[in-house]
Amino acid sequence: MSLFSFCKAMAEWTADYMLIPVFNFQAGLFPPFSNPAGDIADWLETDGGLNTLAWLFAVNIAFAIGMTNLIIVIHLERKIAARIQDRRGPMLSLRSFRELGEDLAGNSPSWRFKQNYAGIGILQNMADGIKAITKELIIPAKADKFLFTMGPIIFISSSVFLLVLFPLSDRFAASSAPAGLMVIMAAFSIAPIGVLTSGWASNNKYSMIGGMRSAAQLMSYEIPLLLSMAGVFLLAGSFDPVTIVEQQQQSTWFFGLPMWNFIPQFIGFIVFMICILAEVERVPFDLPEAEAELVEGWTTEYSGIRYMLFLAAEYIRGFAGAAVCTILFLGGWAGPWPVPPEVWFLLKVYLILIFWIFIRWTVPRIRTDQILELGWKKLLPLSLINILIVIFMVEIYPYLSDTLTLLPEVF
Amino acid sequence: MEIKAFMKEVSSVKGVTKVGLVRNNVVKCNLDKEGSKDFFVKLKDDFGFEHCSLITAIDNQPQFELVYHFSAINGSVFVKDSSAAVMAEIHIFLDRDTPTVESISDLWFGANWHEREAFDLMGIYFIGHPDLRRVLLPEGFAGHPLRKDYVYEIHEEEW
Amino acid sequence: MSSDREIGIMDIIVNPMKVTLKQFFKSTFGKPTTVMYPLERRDPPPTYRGMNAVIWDLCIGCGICGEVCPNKCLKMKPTELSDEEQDRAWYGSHLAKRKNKAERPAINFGHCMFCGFCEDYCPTGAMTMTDFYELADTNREGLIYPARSMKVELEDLPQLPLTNYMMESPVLDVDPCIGCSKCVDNCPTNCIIMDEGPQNKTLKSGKTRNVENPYFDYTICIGCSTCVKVCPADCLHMEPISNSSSSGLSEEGATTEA
Amino acid sequence: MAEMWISMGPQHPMTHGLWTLKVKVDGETIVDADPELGYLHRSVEKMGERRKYFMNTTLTDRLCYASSTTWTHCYALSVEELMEVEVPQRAQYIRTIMLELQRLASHLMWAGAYMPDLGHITGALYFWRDRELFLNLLEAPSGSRLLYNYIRIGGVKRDLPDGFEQKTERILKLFEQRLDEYADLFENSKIFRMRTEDVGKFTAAQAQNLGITGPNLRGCGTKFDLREHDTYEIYDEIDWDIQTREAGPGYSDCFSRYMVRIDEMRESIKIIRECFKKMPAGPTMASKIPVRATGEAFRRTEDSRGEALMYVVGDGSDRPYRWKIKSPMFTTISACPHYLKGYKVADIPAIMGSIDICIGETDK
Amino acid sequence: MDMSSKRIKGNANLRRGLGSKTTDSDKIMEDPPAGDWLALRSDQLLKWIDDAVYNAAETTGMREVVDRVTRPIFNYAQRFSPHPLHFGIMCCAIEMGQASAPDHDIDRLGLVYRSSPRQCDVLIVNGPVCEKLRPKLKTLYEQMPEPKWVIAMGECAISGGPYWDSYSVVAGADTFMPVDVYIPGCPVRPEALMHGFLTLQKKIREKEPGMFLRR
Repeated sequence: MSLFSFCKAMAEWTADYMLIPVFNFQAGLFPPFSNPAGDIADWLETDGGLNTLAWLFAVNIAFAIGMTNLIIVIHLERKIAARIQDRRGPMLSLRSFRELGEDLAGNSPSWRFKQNYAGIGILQNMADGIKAITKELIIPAKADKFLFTMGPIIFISSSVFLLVLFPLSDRFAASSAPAGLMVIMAAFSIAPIGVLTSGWASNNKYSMIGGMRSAAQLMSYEIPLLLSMAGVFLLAGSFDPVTIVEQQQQSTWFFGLPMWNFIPQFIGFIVFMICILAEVERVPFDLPEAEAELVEGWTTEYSGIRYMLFLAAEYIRGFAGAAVCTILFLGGWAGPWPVPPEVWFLLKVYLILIFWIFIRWTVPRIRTDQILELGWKKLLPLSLINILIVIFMVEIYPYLSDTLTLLPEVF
Repeated sequence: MEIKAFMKEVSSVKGVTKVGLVRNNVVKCNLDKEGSKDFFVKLKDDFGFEHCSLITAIDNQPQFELVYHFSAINGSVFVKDSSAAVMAEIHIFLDRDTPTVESISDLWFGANWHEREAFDLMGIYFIGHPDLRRVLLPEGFAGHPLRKDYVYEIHEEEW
Repeated sequence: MSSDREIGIMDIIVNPMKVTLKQFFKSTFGKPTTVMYPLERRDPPPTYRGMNAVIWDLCIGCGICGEVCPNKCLKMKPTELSDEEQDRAWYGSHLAKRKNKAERPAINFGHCMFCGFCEDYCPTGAMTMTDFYELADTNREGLIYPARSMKVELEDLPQLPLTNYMMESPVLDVDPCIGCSKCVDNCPTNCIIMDEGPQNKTLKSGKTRNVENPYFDYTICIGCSTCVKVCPADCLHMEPISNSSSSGLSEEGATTEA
Repeated sequence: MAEMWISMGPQHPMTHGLWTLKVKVDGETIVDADPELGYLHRSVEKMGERRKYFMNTTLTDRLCYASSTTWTHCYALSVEELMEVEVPQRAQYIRTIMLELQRLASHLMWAGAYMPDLGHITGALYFWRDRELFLNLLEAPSGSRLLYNYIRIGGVKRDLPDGFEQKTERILKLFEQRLDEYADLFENSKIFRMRTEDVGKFTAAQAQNLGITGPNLRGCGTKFDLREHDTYEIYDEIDWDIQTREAGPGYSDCFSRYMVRIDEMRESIKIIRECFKKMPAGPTMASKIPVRATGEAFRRTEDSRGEALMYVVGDGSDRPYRWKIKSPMFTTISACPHYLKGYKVADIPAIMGSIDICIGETDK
Repeated sequence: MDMSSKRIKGNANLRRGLGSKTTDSDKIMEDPPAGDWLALRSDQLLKWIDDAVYNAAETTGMREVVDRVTRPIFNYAQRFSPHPLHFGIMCCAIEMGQASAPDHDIDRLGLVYRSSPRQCDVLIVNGPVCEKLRPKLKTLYEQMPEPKWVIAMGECAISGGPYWDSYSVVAGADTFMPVDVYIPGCPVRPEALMHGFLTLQKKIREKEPGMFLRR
C-alpha cells in the first residue's frame, strides 16, 4: 500500500466519522446561506475533497518525519563530534524532567542539579529550540526591516518544501512528479536568495560579505552539480526518482549485484559529493558563515527563533542533500528484503550524513579563492568527463557491442 | 667586530660618554640629545644592530631619561668565545620642559610603537614620527600617567 | 620527521580521517577523558590554592597576611573570642589571653586573587589555603567572608617555629623614645621587653630620668612592624636584619648607630 | 565592491584577545590595516611602582595569561640581577623545567587557538586536551592551574613534589605519541597546507627590522634564541638545538611558523628530560634576599612568543622606581600591516593566528 | 469595547480598528511617513495581531492558563540552554576556553559559545574592564536579546581584582551593568565556571521569567 492510498483511507475514515458529522451539525444550527459548513461537508464527500484531505495528511506525515530527522541529525552531529573530540557531548537527560514536573505541579522543590547531566542528551535540542522561542527578536535599527524579516522565511520555507518532495520509497511518497529531481534542485537553489537577502538587509559588513560569498559559491557549484547529475539522468532517461532507482536496480554487475550509479560514474559521484557539500554549506565549504573571519556570517544579526530557523533549515538542507545523493548514486531505497525499503533509504542517508559529519570535524575550512578555483577549474571539467563516459556507456557502447556481435555474422 | 673594538669605536663618536660594559655582552653608554640621530644611523648601518628591543622612558623627577636597547641578531658585533648576542644600552637625558627627541622609527620600524607608547604614557615627543598618537590609552585621556607627578584617585572598596 | 613527506591525494580526506576515526572508536567503545563535573570531580593537588582557612589556635593576629596582600583584600577584624578559644590559643597566647577581643583575618573573596602570599608569609602557619573553589554567589555581599567563617580547628596542630619571612626587623632610635611600652602591649609574639635604657633623658620639666627602652628578641621577631605602626614617637623603623646574625637582645651600640 | 574598512574586534573570534584590527578591503583583498590596542591596558608598570618587589610577581603572572611563568621568571631574573642574588643550582634546574613545561603549555594554547581560525574545532580540542595534561603538571608544585606564582625572587616557592619526575615522564611520552599521531591531521593534511602555505610571508631581514622575534623570527630560518644567545639558568649546560624552519630562502609563512612551534615542543621535551637527569639536590631558595635595591638592571629571556625584556630601576626603597616591560607581541602587532597586505580576508585569522598573539603582555 | 481600549497601546487607528468593525485601511496607509510604508505596515499588522491575541486571551482568562502551563516549560528551556558569548578578555578567557576542552567539556551542560551577541543569553565578563573597553562591553550587553544574564567571572570582573589601584581599570563589572552571578577565583577553574552556571540555573529557576504572552 502506498503512502497516498494509506492517507486516502485515513482521510475517508476521518471525513466519514469525524468531520462530516461535525460540519453537518454546524450547518443545522445556523441559516444555510451565511454558513459554509454544509458546503464543506458536501465537498468532503466528493473525490476532490477526499484527495485534498489525503494530501494534507501525506504532507504532514512527510513533514513530521523530516522534523524528527532534523532533531536526530542535530543530535547525531553533536554526539559524534563529541566522540571524535574525546568528550561526551550534551547530556541533558530525561531525569531533569522531574524538575519540570515539580514546576508544573506548582510546588517549589529543593534544588537538585547533580543528576540532570547524566544521560543521552536528546533533550538538549528541545531546550535550545524552546529557548529560542522565548528570546527577543531584534531588528537592527538601520536594517531593512521588510527584507530582514523575509530572509529567514524564504530560507526556511524553501528548505521545508524540500522535505515533502522526497520519496522515502516508491510507495512512501508525499509527492511524485515525473520531473521530481529537477523540482528538488530548483528548490535547493531558492535558499541562497534568502541568504543573500538577509545578508544584505542586516546592514552589517560581515553579513554582507557572507551573503556575497554564498552567491559566488552557489554560482560556481551549481553548474558542476547539475552536470554531474546529468550523467545519471542520461543513464536512466528520466528525472523521476522512482525510475532512476529502478534503473540502478536493473543494471547488474558481476555475481548479479545491482550496479548502483556510483560504480560506473565514480567521477560523477565524487564531483556530486563535493558539490552538494558546497551546496548545503558544510565544512570545508561553509564560507558564508566562516566563524573565524565573519563572526557568524550572514546570520550575525539574527536573534532568537529566526536564527534557530536558519540553523534548522541548514540541517534540513543537509538531510535533503544526502537524500538526493542516495537516490542518484546509492540505489535509493533498494536493499535486501527483510528490512523495509524506507529504512534502507534512511540508513543510506544517515550513512552519508555521518560521513559528512566526519569530514566536518576532520578538515579545516577552505579559502574563498581556492573554493572558486576548485569549482571552476577542477570540478567542471571532471563533470564534463563524466558526461562523456555516460554518453559512451549509453550511446556508443551498445552500438559498438551490437556491431561487434554482428561482425562474425557478416564475415 | 669584537665587542672591545666596538666599545672603542663607540667611545670615539661625538656625544657619547661613559661607555661601559655590563655582563660581558651589553655595552652601556650615555648619549647627548643633539646629534643622536647620526649615532643611531651609524649604529644601524655600520655596526649592524638591526633590532630595536626596547625604548624606556624614565621620569627622574627633574629630567627625563630615555633608555634604548638594541641588539645585534646576526652577530655583526660579537663576544669572543661566547654565543651571547651583543646589546647596546643607550641613555639619553631630556629636560623636563622640552621632552623632545628625534624619532628613530624610520630606521627601525620596531621602534615605532615603542615611541608611541613613550609618548602616550610619559609624554615624550618624538620629532619626525609618522603617527604620534596615543596607543594604549583612549583618545582624549588627560595627562601622562607614568610620570611621577601624575595623581589619580584610587578606588578602595569599603567592607 | 614525519611532516617532510610528499602530500598526496590521500591526504585530502583519508589520512586525516584515520586519526579522527581512531579517536571516535576509542572514545565510543572506551571511556572519554571527560570528568563529569557535577557528578564526579577531580581532586586538586594538596598544594592547591583555593579558599582560605585560618587555624585560629595558631593565629596570633600579627596582620602580616594583610600586609603582604597585594590586593588589600584581607583585613584584620576585631573579633570576640570565647573562653575556650582563648584557652586554646597557642602562640602569642599572652595577647589572646589578656584581651577577649583579638584581631583575626577576614577576606573579601570578591577581591582576593589567590596568590598565596598570605599563606607563605604567615609566620605561624595559621593561614592555610584549602582546595575548595566553588565560591560562586549571586550577590556581591555573599563574597565577603567574616573572620569567624574562615575558622578551622585541627586536631594535631603543626608545631612550626616562628619565622621572619619579611626579612626585616624593627630597630630602635633611642633618642626620641619615651618609654611608653605601647610596642610591648601590641607585639603579637611577645618578643619585646622594656628595660633600662642606655642614657638618661631630660624631660620637659627639667628632671633627668632614665627612660625604659624596648629590647627585641630577633629570634622570635616576625617582622610584622606592628610596633613601628603603634609607636607614638616614631622612634622605630624597619631594617633588613637576618635572623642568624643577631640572636638575643640587641646590643645598644649596634642598634643606635644603625 | 568598493574599498571599505572592516573593523574586527574587540569582540571577534579572530582576535584572540582584546584588540581591534581595522582592515581596508577591496572586495576580499586586504589593502591596508590598522591595529588598535589598549582595551586591556591595566597600567601594570605604574602599579608595580606601588608594590614591593616580591609582590610584583603576582602582576607579572597576569601579564601573559598563556605563559605566566616565563614572565615571572623574567622579572625575577632582572630583580635578582639588580639585587645581586645568587640562585641555588637546584632552583635553577626546577626553573628550567617549569619554563619548558610552560612553553609547552603556551604553544599548545596557541595551537588550540589557531585551529578554530582555520575552521578546525577538533584540532583545538585535541591540543587543549594535551594542554590539560601540562596544566596538571604545573599545578602540582605551584598550586594553581594558570597563574602559578611559583618562581620567586631568589629561587622557587617550594621543591617539586614526590613522584613529579615519573609523572612528567609519563605525560611527555604520551604527548610525544600524540604529536606523531596529529601529524596526519594537521601538517600532512592537504587542506591545512592549502590554508597555511604561501600566506603571511615576511623575510628575516624584514622581521628583524619590524621587531619580530621568537618563533616567528625562527620561522624565517634565523638561528636566534635568547636561551642560547643571552643564556640564563642552566641552558648552557644542557644539550639542545635551536629549532628553525623556513618556507623558502630566508622567509617564513604560516606553515613554517606552525612547524617551528611544533619542533620547539619536541625540543622542550628533550630539555625537560635532560634537566631531570642532571638535577642536583639542594636548597630551592637563596638564603639571603634583600628587600631594598638601588641601581638599574635588565635581563631578557626567551618567552614563548619572543624576546621578553624587563628593565628595573631601584632607588633604595623596597619598591621599584621604574619597571619597564618589553613585550614581543607589541612590536609584532604593530607590524601587522606589513604582512597582511595583499592577502584575502579569509587569510587574516590564518596569519594573525600563526603570529601567536597575547594581548595581556602587549597592553600591560 | 471599553475593556480593550484599556489594554491596547499603540496606533490609535488600530485601536479603533479592533474595537469597531470600520477598519479604514486608507488611513493606515496614510499614517506612516511615505517611502517606508511597506515595512511599517507589516510591523503594524504584527502589532495588531499581537494586541488582538493578547486581548482575547486576557478577556477570556486564557492568558493565565497558558502562562501557568508554558512558564515552567520555557523556564526549563532557558535554564538548560544558556549560550554564552564567545568573548575573551583575559586569563579567565583561557579557562573559559579550557572548559570546553575534552577534560571538562562544558558542552555537556548545553553551553555552546556563540560569536554573535544576538544569539547569546549569557555574557561572561572574564577579565578587567578598562575604561577603553567599557563602552564596547556595554554595547555588547545591549546587543544581546532579552532575557539575558551576566556572569562576572574572576576577581577582575567582580571588583577590579589585582588591578584595584590602577588608573584605567573599572572597579568591577557591576558598576555599569547588572551582574547575576559572581564567580571568585583568579583564574576561575573550569569546574568553578560550571558551578557558576549551575548557580545561574538556580537563579533562573527561582525567578521564573519565562512567559508566553508578553506585554
